[in-house]
Amino acid sequence: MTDRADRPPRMEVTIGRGLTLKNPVMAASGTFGYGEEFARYVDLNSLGAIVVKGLSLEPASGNPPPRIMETPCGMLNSIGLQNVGVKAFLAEKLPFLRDYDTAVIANIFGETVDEYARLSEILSGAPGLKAVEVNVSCPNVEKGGIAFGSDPDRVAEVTRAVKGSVDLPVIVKLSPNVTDIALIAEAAEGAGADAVSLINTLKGMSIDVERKVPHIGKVIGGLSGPAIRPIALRMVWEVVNRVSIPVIGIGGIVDGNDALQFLIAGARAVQVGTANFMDPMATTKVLEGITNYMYRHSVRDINDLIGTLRV
Amino acid sequence: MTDRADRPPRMEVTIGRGLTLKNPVMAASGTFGYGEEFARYVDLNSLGAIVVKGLSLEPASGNPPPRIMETPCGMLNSIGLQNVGVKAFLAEKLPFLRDYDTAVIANIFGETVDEYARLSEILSGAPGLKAVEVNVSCPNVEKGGIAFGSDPDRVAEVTRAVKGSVDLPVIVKLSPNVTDIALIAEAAEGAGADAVSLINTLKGMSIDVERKVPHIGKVIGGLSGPAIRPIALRMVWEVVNRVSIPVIGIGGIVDGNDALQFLIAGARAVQVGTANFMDPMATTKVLEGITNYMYRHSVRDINDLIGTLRV
Amino acid sequence: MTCDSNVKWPLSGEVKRNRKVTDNHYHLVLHAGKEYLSSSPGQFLMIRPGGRDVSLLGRPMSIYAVNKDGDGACVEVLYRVAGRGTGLMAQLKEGEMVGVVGPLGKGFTLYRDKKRVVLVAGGVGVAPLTFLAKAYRNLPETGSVEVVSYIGARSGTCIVGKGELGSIGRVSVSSDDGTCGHHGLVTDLFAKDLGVFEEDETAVYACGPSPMLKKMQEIMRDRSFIVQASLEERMACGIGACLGCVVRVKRGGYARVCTEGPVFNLKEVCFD
Amino acid sequence: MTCDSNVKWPLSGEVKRNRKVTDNHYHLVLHAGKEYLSSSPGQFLMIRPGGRDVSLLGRPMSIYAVNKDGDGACVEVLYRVAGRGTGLMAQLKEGEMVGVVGPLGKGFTLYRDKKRVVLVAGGVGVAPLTFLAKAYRNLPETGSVEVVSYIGARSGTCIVGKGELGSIGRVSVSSDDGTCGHHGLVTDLFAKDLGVFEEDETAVYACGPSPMLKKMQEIMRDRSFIVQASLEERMACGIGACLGCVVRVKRGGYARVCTEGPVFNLKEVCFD
Ligand SMILES: Cc1cc2nc3c(=O)[nH]c(=O)nc-3n(C[C@H](O)[C@H](O)[C@H](O)COP(=O)(O)OP(=O)(O)OC[C@H]3O[C@@H](n4cnc5c(N)ncnc54)[C@H](O)[C@@H]3O)c2cc1C
Ligand SMILES: Cc1cc2nc3c(=O)[nH]c(=O)nc-3n(C[C@H](O)[C@H](O)[C@H](O)COP(=O)(O)OP(=O)(O)OC[C@H]3O[C@@H](n4cnc5c(N)ncnc54)[C@H](O)[C@@H]3O)c2cc1C
Ligand SMILES: Cc1cc2nc3c(=O)[nH]c(=O)nc-3n(C[C@H](O)[C@H](O)[C@H](O)COP(=O)(O)O)c2cc1C
Ligand SMILES: Cc1cc2nc3c(=O)[nH]c(=O)nc-3n(C[C@H](O)[C@H](O)[C@H](O)COP(=O)(O)O)c2cc1C
Ligand code: FES
Ligand code: FES
Repeated sequence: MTDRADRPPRMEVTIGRGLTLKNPVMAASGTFGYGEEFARYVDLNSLGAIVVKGLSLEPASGNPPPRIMETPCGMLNSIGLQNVGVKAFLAEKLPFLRDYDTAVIANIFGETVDEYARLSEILSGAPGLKAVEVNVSCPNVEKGGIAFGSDPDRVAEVTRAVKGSVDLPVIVKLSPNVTDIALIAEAAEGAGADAVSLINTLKGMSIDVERKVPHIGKVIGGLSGPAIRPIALRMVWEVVNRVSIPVIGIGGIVDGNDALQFLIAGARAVQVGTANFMDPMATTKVLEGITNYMYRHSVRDINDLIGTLRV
Repeated sequence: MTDRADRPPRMEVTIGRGLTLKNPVMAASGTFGYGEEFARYVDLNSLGAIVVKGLSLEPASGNPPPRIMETPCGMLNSIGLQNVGVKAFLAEKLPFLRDYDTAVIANIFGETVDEYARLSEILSGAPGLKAVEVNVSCPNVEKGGIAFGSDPDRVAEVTRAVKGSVDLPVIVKLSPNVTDIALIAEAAEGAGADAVSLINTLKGMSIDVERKVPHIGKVIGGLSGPAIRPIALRMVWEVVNRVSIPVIGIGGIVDGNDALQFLIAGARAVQVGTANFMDPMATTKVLEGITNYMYRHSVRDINDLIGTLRV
Repeated sequence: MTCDSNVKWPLSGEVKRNRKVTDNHYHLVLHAGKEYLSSSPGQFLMIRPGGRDVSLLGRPMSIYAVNKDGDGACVEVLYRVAGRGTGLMAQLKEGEMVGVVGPLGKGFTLYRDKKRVVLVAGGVGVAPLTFLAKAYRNLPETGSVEVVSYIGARSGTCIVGKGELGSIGRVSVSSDDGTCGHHGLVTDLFAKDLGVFEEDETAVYACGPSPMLKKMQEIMRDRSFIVQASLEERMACGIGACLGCVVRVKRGGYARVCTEGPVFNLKEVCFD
Repeated sequence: MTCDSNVKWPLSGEVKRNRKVTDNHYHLVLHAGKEYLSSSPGQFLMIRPGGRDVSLLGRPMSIYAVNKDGDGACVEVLYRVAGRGTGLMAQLKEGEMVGVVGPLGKGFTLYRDKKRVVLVAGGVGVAPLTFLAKAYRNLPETGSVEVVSYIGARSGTCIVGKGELGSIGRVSVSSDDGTCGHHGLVTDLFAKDLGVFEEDETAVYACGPSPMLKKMQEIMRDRSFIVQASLEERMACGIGACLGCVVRVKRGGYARVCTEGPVFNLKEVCFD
């Protein structure tokens, strides 16, 4: 039925200035460790990009357990800040990843605008680093702990701070816990973001009724996985209709079909998160699924598929 | 192990002034028709309350199909306004329900504040009606189509209009598509709402990649079902901590365990929605699950369970 | 705690047999409650395979046959594996319990005064029409009604129900790929014969995918035949409560396929 | 389109046997890849039953036994049905494929210089300890090491592994309800004998629910025994990437049970 003898379709996508990925499938921050954990299961060279676990200025130990709970078609997590810190990342983790032919993207978070700026400075010029993804879902300690990501002005401020401190393309990763995510995306765009990625996790909760305690130590955790995919897709659709910078789709992507929904809606690339836990080879399978579809539909270039939704 | 010979636990709950339910299990609006559709499968007398399909001033035909799509552990719907209209409801549907020993609650929606007020007036004094639930998830045509429910001022305005026009307890049903749902709940409380119920559906989307069209005719639909339960529970938790009026928990409740999570978090009652489609007897099974738990844990009165979460 | 722990259907059926018929078509036989003994052709049931560990809405399936079976009924369904739900159905094993709600909807009207009944089936649309053909045969007064069937499929290997309908009357077959019978659409095959049927003595019944029914509507537009068609729409509840399964109708507004149908007078339906 | 269509584990195993042992305890035998031949006692695998139509994180299960099997390995697991995941495991049928990733984690350290090995098992904690006991038996140099086991369960009917450990050394049994052996906690039973064991000649291994391990920690606080314990925590990835399975450790911060454990020096763990 399909002409498999065809030469392989073109998979390259460009995410803003200076960031070209060999294909649109990336591993999402916090779900792929620092890459090395998956090297046994996935050919890291086959990935469009790896976004590493969120980095802070200092190493941090994170939230008290329990930190995870399964929910219907999803999971809650409250890992919190746990990470090796930006310096250990550069010294110990990045060299490993540099050897692979995949784009390495540093995900960063802070509790003040200044922290974001200093993180960006430290990452500036790091050999092998291709972009910075700015997680704005964190509590803003200067503004009473309300998440940066729910306030367009704060998002713009953080974006400007990072853009001013780093010579790499900047992707702003948006929080879905807002009334109008496109408004936040516009703020990021206006402040110079090269791209936006969405969505981060939705705030959720689950209770152990036998013991009458929350399943998550911090009470509220972040919901991810297939359960949130329809919400993520809707938000991506809203954002692609309101900004002109590239959009990266994230949320509940498990297979090629899921990823294609985001691409057809207009996402320039996708990230695979929770699915990596259900199947360490998920990223590879998502890419295979997309490629098979392209053969079947004779799509020669992935860019011919992006944003082709008919409404 | 459990002493089944015990006399049955007390299940009565009071939702604000004048509204006492025989038990905390209600059927959610739009998922239980006008009750009659389920009479073959469920003993309607066993329910705490039935919230009927949303009513508008005039009969309305609703959105173009396709209107539903299954998603991971959930579903999207865009039924839209389709309903018989408030007058036909009073003349043709309410008399049937009046014969059952269950509270009948009218769910209403409008596109202007005035429509809400007029609906409330018409329902005022209807024999057999126990409360009005106000759906504020609808687009506000006077304010450029932004949903009433995402603006605390509009929610307060609608609440006041309904309170001023009807002699029944008023439940304001909140939209989850907001940054801070507790803020909206506070607005409803401040404007005199007797209770709040939450959550309505989350906006979501799904795409048929073979045909490159949305699965839902109106592109965006409302996501419901087990997938959204962690989000609903978190929002209920946030709201019970910020208002003192009773809170009704809704979202992905399928069994007794699910309902208990909401009650333990502080909800005074729960509504069962999408689960009715998966199993027409879902409401009954939820109630059975709660009761079994109460026997097992020797809880004599459901009110002793409400809000007992240890954090 | 999970998607749907403890969910059982009020009316569940026991799988007696579940076999592949051809290609990706299966034949499922259930033992269910005696309420099915009153099923009429065109009615359907909502089936929810996968047990309590899978979150799934019911899937509508036309009733293909019903017989008395002990103190209940033996209910048969013919299905094509189309996606997740039907994929789970194909995994059902003998002895398993499965959630079913039915019989549901409004079936076909039987016209006792007609001389001829014409059935036009696309794919598994043959299932309710076979039930209908047998119902005509079993009406004592209508022993002499002629049953003419047209069945179409994608390919010869997908044609189901030919034998059974053939034992009741004449059957013409078409396949999209020409591997069996007429090469082309079943509606074309039917249209070619249309001249022979007298409009007031013939009742026409159709069941198949929407494009086929739309074609039927075009063919029949300027004729006075009674045409009854069984429609397909995605469903959530199957019992008229969710308003999810609607189709636009000529009289204005929408009708629920699950309760106002699935069988409609073809002339009254709008295919947009 | 659905939760997880097309999801297959990179490393899948074929179910060779899956039988109830007692009460709600099962014994699963899988044929899996040869990488399992290097499994050491205390290591585990992540298993994901339910196939592609069920969305589920993997469930960690200690390896109970491993043997060569053709060109791969025969891997055994002993499990108790605790909830949805293990409930799905109990439904696995011979010949089915199931997703498994392993062997994972850091297993027990074997001390070749000790005279005596004491195993304290709560419930299915007996599984990795049985694997460990056999490993001690199979070390040629340690043929004379004495293996003493304490196994506890809720009730007599739940006691598993007694026979197997009994063939290796002395076994003492306790049950919470007194229906078998000592009436009470297995830690109490162990504590009573504690005086007989010489601290520097004995290695103690424990596996069981957290409250039991916490009790063990209290009992051993002021003693210099080496105590290795296998911990349980909810896991998402099992391979160190999600940071979900952490336990607080005395040196400060958190350690991942899946990669820095599941076996820890009991003294280093904080049970909050
Ligand atoms: C009244 C009625 C009677 C039916 N009788 C039969 C029958 O006897 N045998 C049979 O094989 N099928 C029958 N169908 C169609 C059957 O319900 C669908 O094929 C089935 O629901 C698909 O489910 P799935 O999970 O396998 O596929 P999905 O993954 O849900 O979808 C696969 C494809 O099927 C389409 N689809 C999904 N639901 C429906 C639906 N309700 N109707 C039509 N298309 C749908 C989807 O849009 C998609 O293109 C009937 C449908 C209706 C409404
Ligand atoms: C390294 C390791 C090895 C294990 N080895 C075995 C074994 O050999 N045999 C065996 O029967 N069990 C073992 N367990 C425990 C087993 O993983 C859990 O019983 C199982 O995950 C429960 O899944 P469920 O879906 O059936 O239950 P759920 O519905 O998820 O939960 C039921 C109960 O089990 C608890 N639970 C869930 N996940 C875990 C977990 N990872 N660890 C501990 N408790 C959990 C829940 O908090 C809840 O109280 C091991 C756990 C770990 C971490
Ligand atoms: C365990 C876990 C840890 C995560 N850590 C981070 C993080 O450090 N930084 C970040 O921006 N997002 C983090 N995320 C969010 C994911 O990158 C992703 O946005 C989200 O999970 C939705 O995608 P999914 O449904 O495919 O998982 C984390 C998610 C999970 C499940
Ligand atoms: C098909 C459908 C129709 C609905 N119609 C209404 C409605 O008319 N008015 C309303 O307030 N909520 C309506 N809802 C929302 C539900 O009452 C409920 O708030 C939501 O579905 C979440 O609960 P659930 O996950 O248990 O379904 C509808 C939901 C569904 C699925
Ligand atoms: S399927 Fe619910 S109204 Fe028809
Ligand atoms: S389970 Fe993911 S780090 Fe341990």
